[in-house]
Amino acid sequence: MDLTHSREDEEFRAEARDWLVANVPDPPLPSGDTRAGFAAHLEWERRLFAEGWSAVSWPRRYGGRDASLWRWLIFEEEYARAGAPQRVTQNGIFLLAPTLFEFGTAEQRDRVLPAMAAAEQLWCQGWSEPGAGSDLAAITSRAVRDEAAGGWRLTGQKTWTTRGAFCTHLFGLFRTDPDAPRHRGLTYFLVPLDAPGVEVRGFGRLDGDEGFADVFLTDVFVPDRDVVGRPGEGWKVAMATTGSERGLTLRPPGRFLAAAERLAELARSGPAPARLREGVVRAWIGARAYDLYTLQQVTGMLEGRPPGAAASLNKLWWSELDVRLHETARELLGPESDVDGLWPRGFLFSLAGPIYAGTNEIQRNIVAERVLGLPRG
Amino acid sequence: MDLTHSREDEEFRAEARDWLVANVPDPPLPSGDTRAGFAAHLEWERRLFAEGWSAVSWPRRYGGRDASLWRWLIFEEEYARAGAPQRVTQNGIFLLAPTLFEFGTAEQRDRVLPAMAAAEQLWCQGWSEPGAGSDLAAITSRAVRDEAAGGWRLTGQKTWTTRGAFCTHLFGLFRTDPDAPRHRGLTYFLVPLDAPGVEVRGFGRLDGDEGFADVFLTDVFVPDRDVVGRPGEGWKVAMATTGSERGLTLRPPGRFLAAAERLAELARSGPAPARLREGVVRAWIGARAYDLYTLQQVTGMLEGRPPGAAASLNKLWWSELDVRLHETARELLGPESDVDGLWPRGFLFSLAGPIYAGTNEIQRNIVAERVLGLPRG
Amino acid sequence: MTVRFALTTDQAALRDAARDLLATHCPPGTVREAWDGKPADGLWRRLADLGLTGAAVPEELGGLGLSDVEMAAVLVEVGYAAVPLPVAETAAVAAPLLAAAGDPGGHLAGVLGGATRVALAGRTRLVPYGGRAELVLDLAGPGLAALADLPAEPVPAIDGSRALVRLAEAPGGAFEVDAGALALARDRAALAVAAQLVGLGRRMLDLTVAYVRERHQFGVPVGGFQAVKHRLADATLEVEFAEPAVLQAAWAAATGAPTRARDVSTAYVLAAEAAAGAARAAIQCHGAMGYTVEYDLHLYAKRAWALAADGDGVDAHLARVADAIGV
Amino acid sequence: MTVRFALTTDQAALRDAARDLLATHCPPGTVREAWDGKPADGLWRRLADLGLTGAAVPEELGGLGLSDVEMAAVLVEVGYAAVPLPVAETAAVAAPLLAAAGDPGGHLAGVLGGATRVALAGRTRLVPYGGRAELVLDLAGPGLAALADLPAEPVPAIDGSRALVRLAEAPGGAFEVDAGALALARDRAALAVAAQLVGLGRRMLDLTVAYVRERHQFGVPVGGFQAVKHRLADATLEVEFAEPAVLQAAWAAATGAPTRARDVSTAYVLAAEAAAGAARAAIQCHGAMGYTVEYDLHLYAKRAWALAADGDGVDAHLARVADAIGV
Repeated sequence: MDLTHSREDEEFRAEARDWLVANVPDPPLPSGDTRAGFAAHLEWERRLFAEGWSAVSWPRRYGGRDASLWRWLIFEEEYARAGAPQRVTQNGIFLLAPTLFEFGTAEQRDRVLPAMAAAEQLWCQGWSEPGAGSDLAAITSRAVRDEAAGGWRLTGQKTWTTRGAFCTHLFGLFRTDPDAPRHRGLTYFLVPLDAPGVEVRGFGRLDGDEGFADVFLTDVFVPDRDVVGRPGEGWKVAMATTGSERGLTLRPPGRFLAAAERLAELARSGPAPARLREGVVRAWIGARAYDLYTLQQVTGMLEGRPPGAAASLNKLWWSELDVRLHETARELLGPESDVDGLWPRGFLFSLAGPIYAGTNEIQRNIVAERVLGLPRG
Repeated sequence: MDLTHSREDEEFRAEARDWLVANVPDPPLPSGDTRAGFAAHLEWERRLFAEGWSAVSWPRRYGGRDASLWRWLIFEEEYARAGAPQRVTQNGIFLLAPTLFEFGTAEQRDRVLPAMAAAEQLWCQGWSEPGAGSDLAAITSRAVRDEAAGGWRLTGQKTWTTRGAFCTHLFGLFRTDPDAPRHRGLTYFLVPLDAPGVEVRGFGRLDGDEGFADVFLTDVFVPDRDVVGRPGEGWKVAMATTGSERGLTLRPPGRFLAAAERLAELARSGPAPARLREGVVRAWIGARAYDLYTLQQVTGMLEGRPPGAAASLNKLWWSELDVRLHETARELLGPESDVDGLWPRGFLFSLAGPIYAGTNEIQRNIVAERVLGLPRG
Repeated sequence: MTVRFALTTDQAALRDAARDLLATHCPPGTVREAWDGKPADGLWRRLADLGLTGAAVPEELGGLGLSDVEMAAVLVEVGYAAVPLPVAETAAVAAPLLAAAGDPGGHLAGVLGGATRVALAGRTRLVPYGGRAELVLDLAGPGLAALADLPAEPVPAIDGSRALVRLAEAPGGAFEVDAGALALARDRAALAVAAQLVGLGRRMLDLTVAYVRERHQFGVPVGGFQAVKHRLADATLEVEFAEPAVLQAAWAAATGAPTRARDVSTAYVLAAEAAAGAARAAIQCHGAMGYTVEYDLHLYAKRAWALAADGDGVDAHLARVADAIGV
Repeated sequence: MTVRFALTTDQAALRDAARDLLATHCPPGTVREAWDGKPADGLWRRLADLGLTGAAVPEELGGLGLSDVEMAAVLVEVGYAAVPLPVAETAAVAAPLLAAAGDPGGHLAGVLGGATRVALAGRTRLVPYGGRAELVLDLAGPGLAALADLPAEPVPAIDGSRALVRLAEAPGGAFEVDAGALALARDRAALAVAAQLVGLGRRMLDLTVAYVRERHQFGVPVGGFQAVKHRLADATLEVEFAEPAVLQAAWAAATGAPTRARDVSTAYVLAAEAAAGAARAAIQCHGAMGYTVEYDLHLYAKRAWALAADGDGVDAHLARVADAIGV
């Protein structure tokens, strides 16, 4: 049991902090989930990449720094503390990239990862369909084999695709064997959004951003080299990604530590009733608990103990914490909470936490069944 | 809309209050769910009866005062405010009696009700069995027809029977037609506990009282005159009783108004952190809301609007309120909350609220299905 | 005479008339138009024609002479429809206040006739409906300020339907009003929020129940899952128990009961938390659909959040109850 | 050297030894015997033989020289078993305090050898285990008081296994101890409660999971109902997230970290609320069975409530965190 970072890791922290303090845009960028904001974010992403901060935990050959998980956590902590911009590349870097590291070919990694790190390829996820939200296995978008052309022809509709209207590529599941059972017969594809037959239509989100899209595919050709993993094994591949989405990689604890600290600042900035000050303290305690749980989990991963359903516990904790934290902020703001701004938008965004990446109801099922061994009911 | 009681009803209140102030035992009686306490409570019950306060809403011929529902609420409010003893006759007066008023014969009413009001017949309920708790229709205790003797022979085990070891009679469901579907083929019986073949064994409860019992029945003869409603229709009869148990009659709001007031006194008696003072205020608000909801419901009943699933809403509200109220008390007491006494026992007893008379999970199902029309899952 | 906790036939008839009118003339599309800046003048005209603007003004002054009880029942419906107009502010708060104060400034006729819509200034000079009202009142006291024609700027809001503005300067030009009348007006404003929140809570639950009965996942309706059923049952419980408290507080306001402050605050706390819980449950049970603005739910959720933010907040009302019960 | 958030092999071995010993020698029956007034002397002997009484005392003074981290890990197991003896008070609080203070009163040898069990006086002169201890310490400060042989009366308790007594008079006969050592001892007492509450939470959940897998209603295991599954999942979440906070606070205490007070209080709040939530969920998911004393659940629930009541309570710890983060 040792909770002190090594001197080298602290030097890494200092380097990251110095760079961030010098470079983080001030005033903050507009939301990256609007068309105008997205452009500003791309510039930021390219600056990050140029200085090697885009994907610190990746191998250097793909644009990373070979940073350990500890350094990755440190970087994320400093990133959040500095109030640096939301990562509009996150679906690629935090969801697709881990999948490619585990299931991709060397050719795919070489082709996709550096372009992704450089924010040249911008990836959105194509999981949900109108009839397949929580029930991901209900996917009906299909891919039909085109043997002559050496690939597949994709047809169907993906929806609730975050930032889909601003991205260049989509990764997602399509049904390649309509006769196989629900979870079988799905295949994981990489699809350029400028391919013939793709149409993307943005639509609005609760927080006022335009950052959702419907993606319609009509007979879109995708070559074999853009299949990830083996045909028919897309569910397995996707679940690995979904694990990342729920777990550590999407929501590093630094984000909540920083949010709790900002909430404390908000409370200090004016008179706050005891109930709301308690809310601030609880938010801080919740963020701290998440941080410590993560340290325990990372230690386990580094020592070869697989996290298992811990990703579901993780997701339940941070998503409920995030809602409560922003509810406290809203009450602290009083009438000003109806004025468009960072906190009110953060509140609206927090409400998506218990829904996306597998609703919290699904996560509780997973905990009950896989951790506690309760029957599937 | 008028929330003022009539002058006559206020005179009734004054009469009740004066009598209670003059007669309520001080110091309070020991728990009626222990053998020693039960005896003391019987004396109190008989004093109530002698002065006509035992069952105010009943017709005079059965020992009541023909009081309206409003006067009944007023009496209960004053009873609770005066800190008068728990009613050890309540299962008879509040559960069996309404059933007899609706389904009983004149002979049954004449025979049972005055003796019940006088605390000569002491009734416990015989619903639960080892295999039938929330799932009441799973009852396996059976009654076999004895045509020659003009009655039935009962065999089986009832459990979690409150105060069963101190009572004289039991009412409950037995299966008379083993071939009928689950909810059919049950019959509602009245059983004297001194009948040959009955054995009662008390056992302990979370709050330290001995007030639970197993009741074992072996070939117990019950004559036809002790069947309530028609043979095979026991489920319908029992559900009417269960409705009373959940609703208005078991938990009049006066009880929670008085408890919230006592909680406020507890908070005033020493320094209380803001969080706990807030808990007191919320308990008061919750009790008040329950009171007002009840007034609305009683008005509806008097005007012929049946309460429907409102009994389930009622039960959810008061039982969750009661737990929170006592949790606040426990925290206010600090170290003293581990010392046996009224508040700690009240806390333990409050935990039974969300369980008995149909668990709150069952109540939420009822609200979802009958009020909201959601599918049965 | 004895207790009767229900609307009279007349009261229920007025409530039903408002409900029917709003069902026809204030569908979700009308709220959406208000987001786009349309003033909803036609709807206001219809409400004025119903007599609503003068409903709480004595008959001898040209109103209908109705009480806070009728107003509360109607405002539940106004909340249910998320009417994008200052109905509560004008009809339930300003009109009876101006009438009681002897019509200072001479605005009453305009209010009664429907020509003058009244908005209320908030704590931080924010004025909901400021862009859609002819008169702005500040109830903060000690005086009452009529703030017509003050410089104000539109403010981008989370609830985009209320034409929110911020006054450029602190309120001035006050004229004196009896402190008791002002306190009553503030309680009426809180009560009006509570009543609308009950209606909004019910609307969000209705939308959600309809959705989860239709939406299928894993081969069954989402509404068949116990987690969804129980969450909606709990949210229903809170809304059902808030409504009687709102009606009782209205009765207390109408009858001058000494418990008015306590009762209004009790109703406020119950309604505010019921609506917040209903919004949370509704969004969660809708899944991603609840997060899209093409769907109607957000119109009602954002109104609920905005209304709850307008006033002094739950803490101030908890404190008033605490004072009343001596804790 | 880098971060490693896990017990060392040695630490885990000690924890496992304690766990095995308690599984064998402190089954529910042992806790029940303590309710009947049996002293559990045999169990104490075994724990002393394991070296536990001197575990946190430096080796040069005859102890094992282990840190707060090992103690916390072991105390989770002590909580899991609801050991009806002042293990935490003696081994994790009193022993290192007496050792650091130069053994005032000369009790250390008795403590190390297992002859002297130490109880802690609470705020209202209540002493859990007072009827089963040879020495009573009062950590309230400014001094440290040894209260052996003070007149005390047994008190009927909700948790009947702890031989609760109340001292007849206020503590006297204080001897001075360094204020810092006393503050550390108080933090260790709070931390010991938190660790035991984590273990108790886990025990209650284990009992409940086993029960709802077996218990059938409506033809299926109760544990298959989503309401039961989700309630237990939420309770598990809280216990799982409390444990790392307890271990971190122990590490802070062991290393003299300046954040100790904040970290102990963070752990306390998380553990206290996790255990309370687990108790509530466990009783509810057991139905009527959870309400019977013939079944074991109540042994653990009552211990959890009693432990959480011993100290300063959640509010005091929330206030310490508030101070630390400046809110």
